[in-house]
Amino acid sequence: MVNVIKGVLVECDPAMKQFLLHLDEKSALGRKFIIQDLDENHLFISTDIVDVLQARVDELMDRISFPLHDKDA
Amino acid sequence: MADDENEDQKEYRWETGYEKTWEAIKEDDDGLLDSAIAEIIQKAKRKRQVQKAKQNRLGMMRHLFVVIDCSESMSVPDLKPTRLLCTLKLLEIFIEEFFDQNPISQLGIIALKAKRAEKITELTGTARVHLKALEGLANVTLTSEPSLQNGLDMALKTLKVVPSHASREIVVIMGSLTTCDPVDINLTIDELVKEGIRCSVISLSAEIHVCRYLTQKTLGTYGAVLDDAHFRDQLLSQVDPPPAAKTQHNSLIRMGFPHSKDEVEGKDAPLSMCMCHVDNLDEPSELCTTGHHCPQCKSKYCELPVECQSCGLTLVSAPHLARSYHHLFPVPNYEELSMESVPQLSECDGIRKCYGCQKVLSAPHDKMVFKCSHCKQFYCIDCDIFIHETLHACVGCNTIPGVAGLIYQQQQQGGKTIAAETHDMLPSTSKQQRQFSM
Amino acid sequence: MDAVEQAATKEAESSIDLLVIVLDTNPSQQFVRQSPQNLTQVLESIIAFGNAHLMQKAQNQLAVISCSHHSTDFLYPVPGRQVELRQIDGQYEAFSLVEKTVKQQLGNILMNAPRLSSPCESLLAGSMTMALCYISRLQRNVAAGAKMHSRILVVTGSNECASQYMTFMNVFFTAQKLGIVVDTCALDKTLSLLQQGCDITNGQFLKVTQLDGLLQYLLWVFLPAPQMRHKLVLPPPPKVDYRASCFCHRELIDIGYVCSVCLSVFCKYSPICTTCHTIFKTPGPLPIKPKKKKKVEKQM
Amino acid sequence: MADTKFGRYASCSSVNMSLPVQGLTNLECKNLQDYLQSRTPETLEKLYTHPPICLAVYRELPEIARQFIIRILFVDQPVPKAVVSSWGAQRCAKDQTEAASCLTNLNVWRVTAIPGGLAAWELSPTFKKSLRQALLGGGKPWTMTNTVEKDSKPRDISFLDSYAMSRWRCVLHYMVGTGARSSGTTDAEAISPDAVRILLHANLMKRDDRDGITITRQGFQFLLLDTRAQVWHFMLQYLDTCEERGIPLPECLSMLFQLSFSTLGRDYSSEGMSCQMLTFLQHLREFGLVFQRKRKEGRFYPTRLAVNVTNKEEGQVVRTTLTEDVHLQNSGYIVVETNYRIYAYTDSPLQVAVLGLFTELLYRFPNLVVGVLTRDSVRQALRGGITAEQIVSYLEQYAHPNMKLMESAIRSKSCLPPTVVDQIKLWEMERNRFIYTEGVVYNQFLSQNDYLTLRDYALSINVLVWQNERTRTMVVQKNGHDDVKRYWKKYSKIAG
Repeated sequence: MVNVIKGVLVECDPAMKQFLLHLDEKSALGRKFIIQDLDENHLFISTDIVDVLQARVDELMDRISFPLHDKDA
Repeated sequence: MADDENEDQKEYRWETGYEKTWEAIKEDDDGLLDSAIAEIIQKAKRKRQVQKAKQNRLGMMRHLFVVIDCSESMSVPDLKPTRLLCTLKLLEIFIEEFFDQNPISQLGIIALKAKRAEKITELTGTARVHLKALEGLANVTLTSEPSLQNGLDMALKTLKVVPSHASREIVVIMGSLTTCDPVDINLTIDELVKEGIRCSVISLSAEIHVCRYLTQKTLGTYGAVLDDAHFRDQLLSQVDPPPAAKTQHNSLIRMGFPHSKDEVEGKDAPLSMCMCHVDNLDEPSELCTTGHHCPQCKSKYCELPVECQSCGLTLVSAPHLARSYHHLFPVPNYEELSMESVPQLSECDGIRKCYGCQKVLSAPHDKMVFKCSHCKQFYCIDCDIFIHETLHACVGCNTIPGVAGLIYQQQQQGGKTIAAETHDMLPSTSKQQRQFSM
Repeated sequence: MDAVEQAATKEAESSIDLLVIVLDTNPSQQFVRQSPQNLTQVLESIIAFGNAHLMQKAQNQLAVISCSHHSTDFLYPVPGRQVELRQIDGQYEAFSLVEKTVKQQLGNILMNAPRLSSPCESLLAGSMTMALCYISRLQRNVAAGAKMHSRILVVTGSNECASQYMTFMNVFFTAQKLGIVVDTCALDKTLSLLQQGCDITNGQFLKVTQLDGLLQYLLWVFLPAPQMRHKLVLPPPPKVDYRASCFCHRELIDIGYVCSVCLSVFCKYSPICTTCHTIFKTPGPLPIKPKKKKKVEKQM
Repeated sequence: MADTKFGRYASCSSVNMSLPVQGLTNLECKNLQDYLQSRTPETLEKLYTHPPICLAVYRELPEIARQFIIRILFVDQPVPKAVVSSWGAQRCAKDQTEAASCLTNLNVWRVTAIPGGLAAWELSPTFKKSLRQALLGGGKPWTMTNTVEKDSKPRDISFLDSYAMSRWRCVLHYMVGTGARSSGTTDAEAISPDAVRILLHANLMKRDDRDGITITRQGFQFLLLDTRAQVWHFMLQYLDTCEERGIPLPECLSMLFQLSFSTLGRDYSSEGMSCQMLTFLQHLREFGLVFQRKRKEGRFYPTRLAVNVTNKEEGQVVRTTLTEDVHLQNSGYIVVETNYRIYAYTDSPLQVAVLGLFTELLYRFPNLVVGVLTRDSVRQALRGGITAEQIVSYLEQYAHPNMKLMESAIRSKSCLPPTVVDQIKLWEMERNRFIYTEGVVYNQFLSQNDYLTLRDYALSINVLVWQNERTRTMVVQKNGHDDVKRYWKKYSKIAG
């Protein structure tokens, strides 16, 4: 018999994927959300998490980005 | 030619034209400088074409060697990015222009590397070869001093054997302030003088006595550049053919006027290869029916002008010859007048317009207008410049039947008129003369 | 590749196309002498064609120059104020403006033209120089960033007079330099000079013999902008004969002698140049005798 | 990236926008073609009775199509397809088919059979008639013709321009005035309820129970369009609503195009217009497309806004009463430096507000605003659904003339510093490090066969997104799921 799950396929670079895995096992979004780990740049996750995830990723981006220029120079 | 000898000796390039420029700048009515500056620029533009000497004995078939200094001094970045790169860039433009303006001339390049001279390209009439060679020069290692003499000697060796009817020239682009020569360079200079080879020098650093001496002896021009723009002007001034040297013998040169074969026979010509690409590996010639066939040996070439590789006949087409005519018959300069002298047009409410571009002349911008002394028409400064630098034909003189052609007669001191000449220049079924009952 | 195409089309869409029509209005043209109505017919087609050009793109521009036997004048646009006109029928007012102005101007010109006793040439080359001046002015003051493509269409029924040879050549080379395309619509004879010009500037040369189809021909061959002509099937370029002809007998020659000073062409060696009176030094080795030339047909 | 054709019309369909999850719709602007193609043939026929419309349609056609039309315009019998296709070069067959289909969709020409059974193209008679009329004359004059008696004090172009812009800004001000108070704009000017209705209809603004009417994300994107694109989009929305306002569409369109074909700086008369047209005229007057001294006056001047409607590019040469061309003044006011600083020489609160959408404003002076493009500010805009493309194009089109000069000096497409442009695009890209596709995962197949058959089926109806043969796992699109399931049911029944 075959098993069927609805969700969202996420395609991303390995780095981002690792980040997702990290979030998942720390269940930093409150719960686990990865349904299946497909390959090094594909994940299958639950639909309802995406918004939170997107926000979280933006956050990460903010943290890892440096100001290009000081505003008052 | 006289003007070449008594070229002002005391005045140096960096002194000329730069005295009290601020006095020329005047505020216009609303206290802006723009118009004044524009004026200066246009004046300068005009100056250049006024200076163009008008004679119709020119060295039309030129054999020119460009001698490029490839010594250490060329790596100086005062011309951006470096002297050498800047030079090569400008040379590309120069070569294009040169063959555009002197279609039946030849050019060669010599590089002065580390005290010895090296011939980069032989004398040839096709721009492609030179442009490719220039690319190669871009990443040459620049070391030690140049040797002016070696360069001149090498050029001399080749130019000696060139048929005497051609005008033979050398243009040296000097970056270094010194030259390191085997023997006394004066010997070479005397030789050049004897051969009547015209040497011009463009110095990228400062004026050098030996160079100026060289140019004076050989009736060439000398220039030390201020910046790249000025460099460009200096270089491009070499595009116009020089006055025919005294020593230059005049003669008739045998030339072929090819035509696509299949006109002669009714049917299409057989597939064949063109000579110009046949031994050239990176872009081999493909079989085709079209092409220009040497009338003497029937070998095919895909582009003109070219010297037939098998029988040495110069192959040209009529337009190529025509391209050079404007050097011989330039449009005489217009006289500068104030705008008021332009008659007002009655039919369209008293406006004044430029005869060439139909522009409505208005007070501030075109203070000055220009009048052709033959057709008595008025032109705005832009048209004046356009006509003299690009078009080489006066609009009025060619549109108003009475004057048409006249203009050329008046330049001709010889009895025969060019108008008649050009008439002969190709067969015309219309022998009619202009008649009017005005 | 496709992206390139796309960019090209977009560029073509946004660029300004300037068309300058040089119309030969010389009454001594063959077709005018047959019947004066012909001229009006030609004029009508020209106007329609010009408007069709304006119709292509909002920013397209048009100029019409009349080259008559006594003068060259702009028929459209005329400097100064436009004629005030009111729309009288369904025609787009810009078009009617062109039509009115052209007809009005031409009328004036023909009115105060001197009567000509005998046929005389029309100075097409001169008119083209005027066209070039006009074009170069417009190209000078296009707004920064905007692109302008210009071309000249010569419509003539007169035979070319070789006295304009030099002017013609200067015009062609200038056009070539400025990237201006020269098209020619010959209404009577094949004009070898203009043919050369079209060839030099990659323009179209077309000979139209019956005037009835004129407009269709114009729309077919000359309306498409040069940038897009490769997309359409147009009449193949005619073989252009670039052979020079000697000054002495005005014969087309395969091999000739050129004066090193004034570049005049001669079919056989002579010690003195008949043009600039230069004395030639006799060539050292006598040139190899040109093999027997086959009978060369006369040009034009 | 938006494709070249609609580039100017901000057709934003970048990846993250098409997410199922944040499926917020964006502003999509139709050009004339799309608009007309979405009409019924009957309406088109009606439209084509008006020469101005035909003229406008003709100009919108692709190059080749225009050539085809002009060549059969004066041919009275239908032209065999073969002949028409022989007109175009073989290499560009693609363009030809495009052109042909476009003409068919627009119902400009149709297929007919000619004696001999050949298929042939035939121009729609109405279209042909009208276009000929526009080109050669004949027929009756367009509804608005030049006034007979001269205007005692005619209005010059500069006046019309300033008038038009001031009117149009009112509309825009209204949008930001209510929407973006934060970015220090003056209070909203009042505009007519009609205009408001259109804004709402176009959902550039939405009625919010909390604080009245507020601007939507589409609204913000709208602000970033160039003026003529704004006007065009706005008018399209107007036309949608005009029917229910009891104003017949064809008249409106033809009127609109007549205006766009009119001469700037010349006065026209409204005499002989139906009362609906007059109301339409009043609306146009309110948006600044025409200038009219008094409601009742029979004379009006079209403004640049109206004349530009059919132009493809902003600030293009338009026909004026003067022979020398006049370009729209004070269009460019923004200077962008490589250090991401933006100097905007403006005092208009609107322009400041728009800048505020994606820049961090540092200083304000009477005639100058200094801001800086920061990652945060740009991301802020991106979150608001504005694309990098839009930001860049906005900066480009309002770039200060001097920057444009620089462009002509060095051969670069954009007049903005490349670093800035790239960075903005990078900032957008970094938000799209994920590509989401809603789907269904199939795994734990019992046999390789089951897996393969199902996968191949999914592949055949191309709903397969991802698959791995080793792990016997596949992902199909959500919409494809049902088919696959059905197929699976059938298959498994047969199988066992």
